[in-house]
Amino acid sequence: MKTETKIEGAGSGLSSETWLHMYRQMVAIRLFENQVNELYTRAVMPGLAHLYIGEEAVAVGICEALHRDDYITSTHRGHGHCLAKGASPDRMFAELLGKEAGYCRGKGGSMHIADPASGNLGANAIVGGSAGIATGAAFTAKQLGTKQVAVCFFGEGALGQGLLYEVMNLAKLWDLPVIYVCENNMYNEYTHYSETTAGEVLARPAAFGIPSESVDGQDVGAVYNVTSRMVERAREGKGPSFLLANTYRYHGHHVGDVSREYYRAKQEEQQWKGERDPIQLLVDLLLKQKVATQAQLDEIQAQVKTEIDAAVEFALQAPYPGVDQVGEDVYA
Amino acid sequence: MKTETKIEGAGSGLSSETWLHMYRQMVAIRLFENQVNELYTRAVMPGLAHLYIGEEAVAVGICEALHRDDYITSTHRGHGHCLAKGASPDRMFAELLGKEAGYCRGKGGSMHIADPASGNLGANAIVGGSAGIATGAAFTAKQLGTKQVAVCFFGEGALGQGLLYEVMNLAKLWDLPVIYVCENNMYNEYTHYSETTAGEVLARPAAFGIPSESVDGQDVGAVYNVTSRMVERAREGKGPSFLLANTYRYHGHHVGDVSREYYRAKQEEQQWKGERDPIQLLVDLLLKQKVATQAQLDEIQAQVKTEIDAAVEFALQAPYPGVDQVGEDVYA
Amino acid sequence: MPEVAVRELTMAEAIREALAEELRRDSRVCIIGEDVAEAGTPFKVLSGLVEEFGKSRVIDTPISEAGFTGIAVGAAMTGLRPVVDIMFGDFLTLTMDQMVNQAAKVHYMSGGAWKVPMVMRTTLGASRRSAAQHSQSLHAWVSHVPGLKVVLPSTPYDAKGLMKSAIRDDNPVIIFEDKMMFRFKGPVPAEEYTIPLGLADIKREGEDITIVATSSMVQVALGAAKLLEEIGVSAEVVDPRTMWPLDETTLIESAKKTSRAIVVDEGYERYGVTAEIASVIAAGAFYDLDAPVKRIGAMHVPIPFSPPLEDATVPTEQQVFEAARAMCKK
Amino acid sequence: MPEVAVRELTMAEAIREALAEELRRDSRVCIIGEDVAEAGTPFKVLSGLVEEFGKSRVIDTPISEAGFTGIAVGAAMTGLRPVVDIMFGDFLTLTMDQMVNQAAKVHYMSGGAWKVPMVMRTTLGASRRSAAQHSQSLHAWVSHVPGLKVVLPSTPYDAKGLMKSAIRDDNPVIIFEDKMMFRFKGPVPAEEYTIPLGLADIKREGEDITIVATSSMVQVALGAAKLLEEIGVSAEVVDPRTMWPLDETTLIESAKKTSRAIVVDEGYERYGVTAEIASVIAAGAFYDLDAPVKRIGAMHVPIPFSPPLEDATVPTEQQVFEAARAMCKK
Ligand SMILES: Cc1ncc(C[n+]2csc(CCOP(=O)(O)OP(=O)(O)O)c2C)c(N)n1
Ligand SMILES: Cc1ncc(C[n+]2csc(CCOP(=O)(O)OP(=O)(O)O)c2C)c(N)n1
Ligand SMILES: [Mg+2]
Ligand SMILES: [Mg+2]
Repeated sequence: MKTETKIEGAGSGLSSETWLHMYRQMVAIRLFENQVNELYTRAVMPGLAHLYIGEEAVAVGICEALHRDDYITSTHRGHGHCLAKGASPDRMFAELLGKEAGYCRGKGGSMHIADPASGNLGANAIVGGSAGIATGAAFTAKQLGTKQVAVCFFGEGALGQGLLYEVMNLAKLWDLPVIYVCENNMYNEYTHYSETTAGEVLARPAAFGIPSESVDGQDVGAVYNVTSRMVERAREGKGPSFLLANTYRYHGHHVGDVSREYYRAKQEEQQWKGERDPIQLLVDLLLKQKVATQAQLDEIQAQVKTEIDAAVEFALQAPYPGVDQVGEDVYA
Repeated sequence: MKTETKIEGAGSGLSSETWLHMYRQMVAIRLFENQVNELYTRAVMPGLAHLYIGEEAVAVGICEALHRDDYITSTHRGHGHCLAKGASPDRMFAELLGKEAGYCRGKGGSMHIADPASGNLGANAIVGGSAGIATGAAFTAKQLGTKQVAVCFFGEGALGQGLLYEVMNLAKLWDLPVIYVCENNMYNEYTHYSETTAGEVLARPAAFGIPSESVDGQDVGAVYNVTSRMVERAREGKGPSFLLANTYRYHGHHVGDVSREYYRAKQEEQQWKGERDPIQLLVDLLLKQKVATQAQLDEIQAQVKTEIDAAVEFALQAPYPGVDQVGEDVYA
Repeated sequence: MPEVAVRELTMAEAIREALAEELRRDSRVCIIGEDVAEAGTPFKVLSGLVEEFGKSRVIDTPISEAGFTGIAVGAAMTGLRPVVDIMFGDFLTLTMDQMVNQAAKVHYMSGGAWKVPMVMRTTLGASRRSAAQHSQSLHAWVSHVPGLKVVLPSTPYDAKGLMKSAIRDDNPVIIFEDKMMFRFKGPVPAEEYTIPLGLADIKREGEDITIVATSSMVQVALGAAKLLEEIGVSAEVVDPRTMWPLDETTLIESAKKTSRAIVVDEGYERYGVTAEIASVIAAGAFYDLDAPVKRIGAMHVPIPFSPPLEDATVPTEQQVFEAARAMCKK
Repeated sequence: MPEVAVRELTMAEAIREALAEELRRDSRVCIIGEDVAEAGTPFKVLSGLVEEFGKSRVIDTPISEAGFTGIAVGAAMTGLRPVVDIMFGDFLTLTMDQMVNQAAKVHYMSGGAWKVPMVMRTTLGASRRSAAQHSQSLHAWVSHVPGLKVVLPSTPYDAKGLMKSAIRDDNPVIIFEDKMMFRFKGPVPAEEYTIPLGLADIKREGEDITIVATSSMVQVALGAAKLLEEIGVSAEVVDPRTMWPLDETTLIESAKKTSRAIVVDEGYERYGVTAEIASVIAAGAFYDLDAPVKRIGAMHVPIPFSPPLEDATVPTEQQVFEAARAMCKK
């Protein structure tokens, strides 16, 4: 039974359980991604990965406002979405290491984790590639009257893909319960989005009559609240919405992108990390509003760390799939 | 040397030569298309054709505002654009009949007429398919500083194609001298555009910060004037524009589409033909404003008719390409 | 072909009947595409379906091939069984990312967690005087892609039975229908039946030469077989019916029996269907072949509009007849 | 390969040098793509070009493959000679309409009135642990299409000479570079040279068996040839270098000489490059072949992420060696 914690400002009206769960999830993503970076640096992880560090409040604020059976589609930078929607770190790490215990039996890797149990239709390595899938999931929800909602996560770089405009038009025509979430971390790989994006981002959903809002992607409470309104609209059959979440990635485009001076200033990174860190901002709020004590937060952090460490260990110990499995799952 | 004819209303400030040339061009398109319908009905023309009858003022008003070396890209409904930009009817009919004397040596047919001499980059049978080509022509004009302008004609159905949004974004980012002309004749084949188009059409170019205007596509003077402003912007390096021209096709989607009651009312057709005919509206204006006498107009009409009849005759007499030509022009 | 009732249907009627039966049988089936409802498509193949099943099952879309194909992928993953209508096979170009990078790979990339039970109906074939962008036969592309199944029916009977199997299949299946054959008639039993994907059909038995033909080329092959009979050559006509799964055994066994093979397909020869089938036969029947496998496909040019030119690009009865006669040294 | 200076370059350096030379030679040449300027592409192949030629010649784009490819088509028609950069060959799916329905057909549909002198650079090849959407080798698709030319360089020398010819060609040319080979070194003369499109190159002479190999598979074939030498089998390695135009004569002559042929390509076997080349050889060298032509391509699965699985999908030296040994009965 939830106890209301009266606090001011963004996210007021949320129960302390909700606040603490969001804190927990954000910390989980942060620690998960630090481990991914570690695994890459130690050359234990095959291939590359795109870290979500710095953007945690977006995935967490949104997924906190969804039901477990609501759908999401994710991107190449998908670990945060996946965890926030309820996947467990052990099978995720296993997937990142190409182990059989992974969510995709090792066949998908970092860019393709999918999990039916938590409504995750899958990460996608084609920029904008999942816009059709998310809209299709919303189409099913409407056809079958299930009241489910689909959230389509994509980076601002996906605004360059025509598919997005085709499906937004269809989603509005058919009033589908889908929410398009544009995570604007300001860079398409190594190019600033201002060099790739003409006009105002919010004018794009407006082109199809889709209502939109922009939100501070570092403020998890604000993200949660705006998403809740959009989810409500969707469930009431009022159709699609578009959310622009302004955020920042602390690390490189991928784990191997370490010298970034040629496309963005160290100082810009420092500023975001120092002044706009979503976890620090949340901690400050929770302490200030007395939603939690430092001791409580430390305990949560410790629990999460134990879980993540165990998950990594699990993945490292887990066996690779037998080569005989390579031919399985091509056809259902 | 042009004599100014002072008249009121739309298109005021145009010389009588311009008015009469536009009249001539519109009549030419009307008579050309009537012949095409005739050739189809008499089973002399292979395949199908999409008639431009009813929409003449759009192509003519726009092309009158262009130079011969400006570029256009056209659509499956392209005869009007082609004639308005300066192609000659004889080689067009020859192409429609698959004759060697045709603009494409018979290889293109109705949906692919192209003519470098008049800046026609080609009609296109892929809806929206030429949006990239037109934008690319504008890209060349800017790179080489030629001051040329490119006009991309497309039907409102092409608003469904993602490519259009990708290139509008690029055109605005790079401030390319391209004008996107949406000919809204209200139908995508057999479906009313309201069933395929969410939101306001003009909100779409606005999504990329592209200035736009809508115009009565049956008023050739109005079309000419708005286009002139957009062409001027383009030549001054001020970038792309978007023109929404509201119009109507009198005939079926193609020459074979004769029973249309299931998708649009006879009465709607009657109304447009009776009250909104672009040629009749122009005749009324020219007579009322004393820009021309009925006799002058009759003479022009007669001249055009003679030319069109001769062109058809030329095409009917012209030989088919030799089968040996089938393998030519695959590679340059 | 098993014995069938005398009832004759056109290709269009057979396809429509298959769709109607599946729409009735399974409420998760729906049709999505341009002008599929009241218009019943420009080819009128779907006429009447919206009247029976309503606009929520037979759904008109904007001209957004990539968009509604992507929506079908997501819909299929989450519980529907959509049949997507791509008016002309030439527009496959616009759906390649959704079909190849999404539909074909979702099941594998997710380690079997998600399925994509969808069908794409589209066309192939020239000769309609529609020129280069409305006349292509691009089925080789998707046949190249693991995760997809590809169907090319050549008769009303096959069209109906294969369509029903495709709709019931849990994988993305692409069906190519020859747009010149919609009025082609053939026997179709009134009773329910399906045809498994991956089974070739011997359309005509013969001893001297095997003619493997797909889609409308089956009629071309049968015509050539008649001409060959007159000069004493007995031709066997084999229709693979599905490009993938490909029934290699039937193709190879026939070639082994006749010791000669011609492959006729309306797609381009180079890097196309004739290349795959010819090399399967050349390898599988290597020790039995008396002559190189002969490939006959569309001429290597964009399809021209001009009738005399277009006609020169498509394989003909006469061409197949001459090739077979030469191979049989008659 | 003609005699060359001792200078060694990596594949990336050779490609960059070819582009730099052509950018210098012809002001109409420009490069358009994602992260091609300051970033020099994620593979750093273009590093330094924007510094020399500026942002008006080396142009960064939004993530709009269809859009900027279409712009390149129009730009090529009107006087420029753009080189479009598609980061991964897997994204070809998004450009198919612009390349196939537009670029490939403009010249023909216009009866020769318009030309499209453009180049598309993209990649092929697995093994980077990048999974199913970043590892495909889709060159068979475009090789199927009249109007397009398709280039697959296997050495720095070929990469430079073929790139320069492609840029000077008046047709749309698509170049596939193996993303695992950018650091691969080889001799490249300092003097200007070009390599005509349509000429195969015999990378190694041999007597007993012909191994036709493309792109990175040439190294695999040469490795297998070494192993074969140890067991007394002399293998000839032939690299077609361009899928279209295809140098059928050289392939067939080699197979006639050795009487045995294996075709190795990293694309999928089914309906792929190995099918075309195998059937060309099987037909052209029919009376000289002692064994069926053997095809070796990528396994028929979406490329999996897990290293042991991915490694099982790509053709290997050992595989080619075993196949050749079996064919030569050693
Ligand atoms: C269609 C496509 N084009 C290009 C790429 C290569 N690529 C991978 S991520 C990326 C940048 C994406 O930027 P954004 O969408 O803003 O996501 P972010 O990485 O910032 O989270 C690019 C260009 C791709 N994966 N898919
Ligand atoms: C990509 C694509 N999809 C579908 C078609 C089939 N088709 C030809 S014309 C047309 C309707 C076009 O409507 P609109 O753009 O409004 O042009 P209009 O015919 O009204 O002039 C369609 C769907 C096509 N040619 N290209
Ligand atoms: Mg970004
Ligand atoms: Mg229209």
